Amino acid sequence: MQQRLIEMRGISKAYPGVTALRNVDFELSRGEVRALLGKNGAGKSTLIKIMAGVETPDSGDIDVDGRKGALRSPAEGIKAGIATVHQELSIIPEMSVAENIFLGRWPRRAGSIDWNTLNAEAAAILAQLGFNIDPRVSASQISVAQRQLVEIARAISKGAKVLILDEPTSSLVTQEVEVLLAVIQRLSAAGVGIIYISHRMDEIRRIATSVTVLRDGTHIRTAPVDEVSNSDIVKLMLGDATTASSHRAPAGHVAGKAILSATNLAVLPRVTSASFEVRAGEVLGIAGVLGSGRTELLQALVGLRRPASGQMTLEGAAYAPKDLRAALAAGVFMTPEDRRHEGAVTMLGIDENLVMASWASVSKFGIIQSGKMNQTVNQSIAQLGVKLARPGEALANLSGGNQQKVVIGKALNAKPKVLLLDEPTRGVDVGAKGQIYALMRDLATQGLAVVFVSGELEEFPEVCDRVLILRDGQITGEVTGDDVRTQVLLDATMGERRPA
Amino acid sequence: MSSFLSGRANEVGLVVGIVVLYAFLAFMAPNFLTPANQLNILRDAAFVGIIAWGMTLVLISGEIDISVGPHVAFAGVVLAKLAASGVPLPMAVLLVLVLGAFIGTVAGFLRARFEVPSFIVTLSLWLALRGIAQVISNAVPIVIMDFDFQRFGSGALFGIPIPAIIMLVLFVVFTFIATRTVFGRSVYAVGGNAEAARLSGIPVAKVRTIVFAISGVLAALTGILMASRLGSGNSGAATGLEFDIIAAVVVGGTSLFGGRGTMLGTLLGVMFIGALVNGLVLMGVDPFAQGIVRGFVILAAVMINIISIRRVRSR
Amino acid sequence: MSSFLSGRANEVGLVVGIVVLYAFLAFMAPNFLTPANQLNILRDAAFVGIIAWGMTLVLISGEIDISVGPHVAFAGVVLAKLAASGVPLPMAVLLVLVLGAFIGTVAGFLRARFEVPSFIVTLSLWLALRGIAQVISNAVPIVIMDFDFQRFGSGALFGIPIPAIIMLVLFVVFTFIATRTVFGRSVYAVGGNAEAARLSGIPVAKVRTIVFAISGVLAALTGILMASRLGSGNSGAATGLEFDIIAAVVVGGTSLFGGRGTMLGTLLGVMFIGALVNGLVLMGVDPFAQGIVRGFVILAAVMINIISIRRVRSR
Amino acid sequence: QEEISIGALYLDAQGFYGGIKKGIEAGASDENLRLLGQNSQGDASREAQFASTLISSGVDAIIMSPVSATASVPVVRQAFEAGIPVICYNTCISDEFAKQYVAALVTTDQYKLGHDVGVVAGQYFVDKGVTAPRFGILNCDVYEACVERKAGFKAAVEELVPGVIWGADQAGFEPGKSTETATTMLTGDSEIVAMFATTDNGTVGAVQGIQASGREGKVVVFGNDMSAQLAQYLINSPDTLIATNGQQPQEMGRDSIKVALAAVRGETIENYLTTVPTELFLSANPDQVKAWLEAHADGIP
Ligand SMILES: Nc1ncnc2c1ncn2[C@@H]1O[C@H](COP(=O)(O)OP(=O)(O)OP(=O)(O)O)[C@@H](O)[C@H]1O
Ligand SMILES: Nc1ncnc2c1ncn2[C@@H]1O[C@H](COP(=O)(O)OP(=O)(O)OP(=O)(O)O)[C@@H](O)[C@H]1O
Ligand SMILES: [Mg+2]
Ligand SMILES: [Mg+2]
Repeated sequence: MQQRLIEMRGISKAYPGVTALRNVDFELSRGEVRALLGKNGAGKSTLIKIMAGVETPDSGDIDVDGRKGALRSPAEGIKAGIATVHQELSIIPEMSVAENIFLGRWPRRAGSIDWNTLNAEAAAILAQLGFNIDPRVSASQISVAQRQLVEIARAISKGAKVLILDEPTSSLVTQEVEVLLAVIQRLSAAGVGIIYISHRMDEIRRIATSVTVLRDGTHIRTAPVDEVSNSDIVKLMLGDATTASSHRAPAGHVAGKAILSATNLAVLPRVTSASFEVRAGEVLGIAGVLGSGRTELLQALVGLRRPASGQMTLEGAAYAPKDLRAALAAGVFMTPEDRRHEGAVTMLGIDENLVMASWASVSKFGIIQSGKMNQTVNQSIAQLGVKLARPGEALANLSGGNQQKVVIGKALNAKPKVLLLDEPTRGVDVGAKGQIYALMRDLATQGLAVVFVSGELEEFPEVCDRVLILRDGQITGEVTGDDVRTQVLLDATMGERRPA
Repeated sequence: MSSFLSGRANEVGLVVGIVVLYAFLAFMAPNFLTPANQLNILRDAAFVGIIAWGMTLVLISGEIDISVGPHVAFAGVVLAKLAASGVPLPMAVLLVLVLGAFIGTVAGFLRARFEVPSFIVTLSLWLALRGIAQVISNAVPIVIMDFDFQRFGSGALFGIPIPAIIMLVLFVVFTFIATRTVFGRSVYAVGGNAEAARLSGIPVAKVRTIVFAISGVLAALTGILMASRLGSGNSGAATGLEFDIIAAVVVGGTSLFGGRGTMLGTLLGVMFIGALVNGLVLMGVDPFAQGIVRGFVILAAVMINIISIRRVRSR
Repeated sequence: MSSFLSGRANEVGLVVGIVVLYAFLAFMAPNFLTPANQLNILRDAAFVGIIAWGMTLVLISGEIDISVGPHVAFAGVVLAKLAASGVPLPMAVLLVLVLGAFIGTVAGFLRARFEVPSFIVTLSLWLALRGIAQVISNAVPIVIMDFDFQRFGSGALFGIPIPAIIMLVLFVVFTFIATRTVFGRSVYAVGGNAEAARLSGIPVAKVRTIVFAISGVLAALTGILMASRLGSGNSGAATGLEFDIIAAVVVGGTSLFGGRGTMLGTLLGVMFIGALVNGLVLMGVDPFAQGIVRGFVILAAVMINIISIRRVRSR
Repeated sequence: QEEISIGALYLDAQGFYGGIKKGIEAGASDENLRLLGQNSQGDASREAQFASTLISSGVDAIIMSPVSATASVPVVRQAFEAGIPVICYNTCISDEFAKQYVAALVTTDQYKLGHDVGVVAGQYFVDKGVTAPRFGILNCDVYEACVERKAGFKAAVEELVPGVIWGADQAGFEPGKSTETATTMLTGDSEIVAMFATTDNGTVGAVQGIQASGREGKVVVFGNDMSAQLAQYLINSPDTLIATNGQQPQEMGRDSIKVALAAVRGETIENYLTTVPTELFLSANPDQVKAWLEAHADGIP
């Protein structure tokens, strides 16, 4: 009994309009690695926020390591020995990496902050974790993935009894994930209780000792990990909803002719010379390790970055968009990887978000034609299968997966010939992922060229006809047909074995 | 119906606030409810309201424009100077409006292109425009010798003061702009999330520039009406007007952080503060104490607004 | 070395700006470089600088405080009133400082607890404090009959004006607070990303409240020095001071959006604007035109600052 | 019998209008009048707003110190057309319109206010045998009354000391700012031997500026207006502040109420113009200053 770190009974929590948790029980023991699963909006983040003192429950009892009563603030949670990596990045961009790691706990000597100790200890932690980041550099200078690593370092450095990781790997690729999983195993061996939220099933299989599945705010099942198969878990998560199996093109499908091509394209500093073509009617994957420059490459294709050199052609004609609007007019469009900050205006309505990139088609002389707009919006909602109360409600009310569908819908309404999707499935649950794959395939069948970037190599085999390997600033290879397999892609992106 | 009300918690709250205020003033301030006084409130409100429509857009887009007070004085002085140097009045009015749009455009351009915070850009204008007005006029009012023109600011049509008519017409126009035009919705998008707007192909820099241009035109228009009412261009006019306007817009529920606000809310905010200022005079409150009352009432109004919106949302 | 410089692009740019300004004024403004005039600049700078240290923290934390000008007037009037009603001066000074901290605390509390935007909270104070000062004093200066006390504001120690000494001592104190204390770093964290700060257990509401309390104490202190310098408490004092201060802090490189700023930058900003204002008077520039010059120089300074920081970063 | 209500507009919140307000309030309470006061804050547009509120609320008379001789004309006319008598005090709209729309004027001669102290200043340098004294001026030229004061002062000095040199002439009428400006002026121009300030705040600023720049005994001040603080200077720094010419705002306030009441009651106003005398205070005559201090123990001029 003294092994229990956390015990929660009958936890309920409602937000305006939604019940996030309904009478949930949860407990965690020392050394346990608990995978917390559920589709978008199931209540996973809410549950761990209550555990960490970030949110207060409407009802229910909490017992943290023998300490009774709900935690009333994050500070109390930290004091009680709970360290959390939250789903949303919580980095202070204007501060150094070292300061971020010790945020609010800066080492002091005689009442004044001891900068030497601060930097030294931060360097030690980063080195111990095997993260190659300079502790003195400003957090605004490092990449999104490195920021994620800094947050992990922050949580681990607290030496907590309970470590909560809410989708820590959603912006990481394989190498870093390996490092993190190793650290988790080490900590659990040392008796730390760990809660791990992820939509990546293979990670869970590798480290979790037990799983808890939530659905629509209710506790569905908790079991040792060996007792449930992957398909069991998916069924528990989705309930009645089913996932289609594969979204690959049917055998014999032939992609159309090249629509967009690039020759020796340089997008500095990461991409030095990339040559490739995108064909109508195909789903083309671009695989590469963290920071290989996939995002930059896509940005160059839509005029958000100016290539330093190289040529592009679109439908045979020279193509050099001076900005996003020019690319949009030419028929090339992309959805950004950071949905919350770049993808959508969440305080506006779903309807407006859907037509935001195509106002011209639903207005005349700058005046909105509400009939046309409603028609477009309703069509999109039907096509994407967005679940909503009414089209006018704020996008913020939707779950992550549904928000992502709206972002894609916005791009589609701009009627592009080439659609670039940068990490469209990041942080999206299995069910929604399947729907997004299906949508991609559907679009390709209609003749669009779909370019799909993901940090999760497992995703490519689900939907891609062809995958380009971006490595060392160049397209070093191409994988097609049945060769599109995770292991092949892993080898190719890491460089052990080059495909022909 | 209840969802209609909850979607408009802000406006409903304001209407209740105005009703309470009217009841109080009807009781406490002699002659408050007379038609003459109500029309007078409406006329005064116009000098806040017209610019407030533009300010609502400015705040929704996530910016601020504190230059409007001096801009009003500047526009009046330039108009009077032009008229005094023989430019026909209609022509001078047109020139001042164009100049106002131009100044706003420059401010918006500096914000949009060089990312100078709009508070700083408009603070510079705040200093410069008043200074230019003083230099042009030597701080002495420049008389406009045209009695027809004076009717603009102080006359009435069908009994309703002309500035109030202009304000109400513009209210309709701006409500339309804010809710039914691509530009208007783009303002909300830019204020709600500028990066997402940019990546959706919305011309963010252009939207920002236009928002300031509108604010400039409206300040110039108010300056013209003010000059008409005073019969002269006055470099000392409209001191502190920028704060009256921002206060009215924020009391009306527009967010200072962008993305949220309605013209109706602003109209109610303008009427609320207009009635309050008028009532304080009629009640004979010590003029020095009126600042105190206004400070507290604005704070209370915004606080109640924030709290009530939160309440309704959490239901 | 080059990384040292690039980390301080802002401060280096300002030093260059000040050198250029000094060279220009030394040439154009008679007696600008005399020690007497330089000490005079320093004294005047104190009335901006002391509050500017607090304002730097306020802006870094992502807030704004426009109530400081009226607060200075208010503090002076309260001090004079207390002294006139027989409270011993040292006691009165202490009371005014405590009152200043209290007013700031209330403002900070309203911001932190009820999420009223700080612009609105301090706008209300801006209206109310000046009004209270006028009511207390009937808008008539209240004389402080104590010639020792007057030395505070106008006297000197080792030839250096006492307000300047206070300013410089506080500069050291605030530099320490901003760079070496948990509170100071928490201010940066809150301004950089308030949610992240909260999740890390930083008491965000407390930090915000303290920041405003500091601003209040410093405004009260400046009000005391002002009363000492004027020999009276004056409800009309320090009009527009809030904008002078915010301009100096922003010229000094502090971001209006929070998270970024240094005390050294603010010191340089204060000196830059102080020298400019002094030089304009010495050059005999038309007082009406001084607003124009100040507007343009502030805009130019901030623009150059923004552009140069961007240049250095993108290298 | 219905209560008589009077609207009063104060030009701004400088000390002088504090005195006016006290006089008006005292006069109103003596006569049991209902008083609706407003502060125009030196802004013609605010004044127009407040005045029309008073007009539409149907006050029986308006006592005002118009912000501007020209810009205030429309509201005065508006009141006139509404049948509400307007009484100007201190300042007024320009003569041609005042004759038409204003019932009475209670004022001090602004030109004389400057001129009287200018005579003292001229005589001071004649006595000292200084033929070309250099003056610094702290003006309040944004107000038209101040322009007249300055003109009166200059004319008087120039008549007595034709060689006078007018040096720096800067705005200095806000407390604090005027001290800064005066100090800068004095450190920047060591030739200045005298300062003239057109307001009480400016005069305080000039004296403080002399102390701050260490020019005591080398520079003298001639001021306008009277206040408790200026009285202190006249007594304690008689070699710095030589003279100031004060108005009598409380008198003016009371007189305005009297005239307004007469207008409301339909009595014929015999004199359109009531001139409230000015009172010249010299540091050479401390008894007069002390008497003033006793009579104004609350500090309100
Ligand atoms: N602050 C909030 N305000 C309103 N609703 C919220 C808030 N936070 C969460 N919700 C809602 O509560 C429900 C549960 O959300 P939660 O974030 O816990 O889901 P999740 O399982 O973490 O999903 P994901 O996999 O997308 O992260 C969702 O419907 C969500 O929209
Ligand atoms: N210091 C930085 N300043 C500005 N943008 C940055 C910075 N670091 C990263 N980015 C941008 O943020 C995005 C994500 O960066 P990250 O390093 O996570 O790349 P990624 O998406 O994982 O890999 P890839 O570049 O292969 O897409 C990219 O658009 C990148 O250019
Ligand atoms: Mg979550
Ligand atoms: Mg990327």
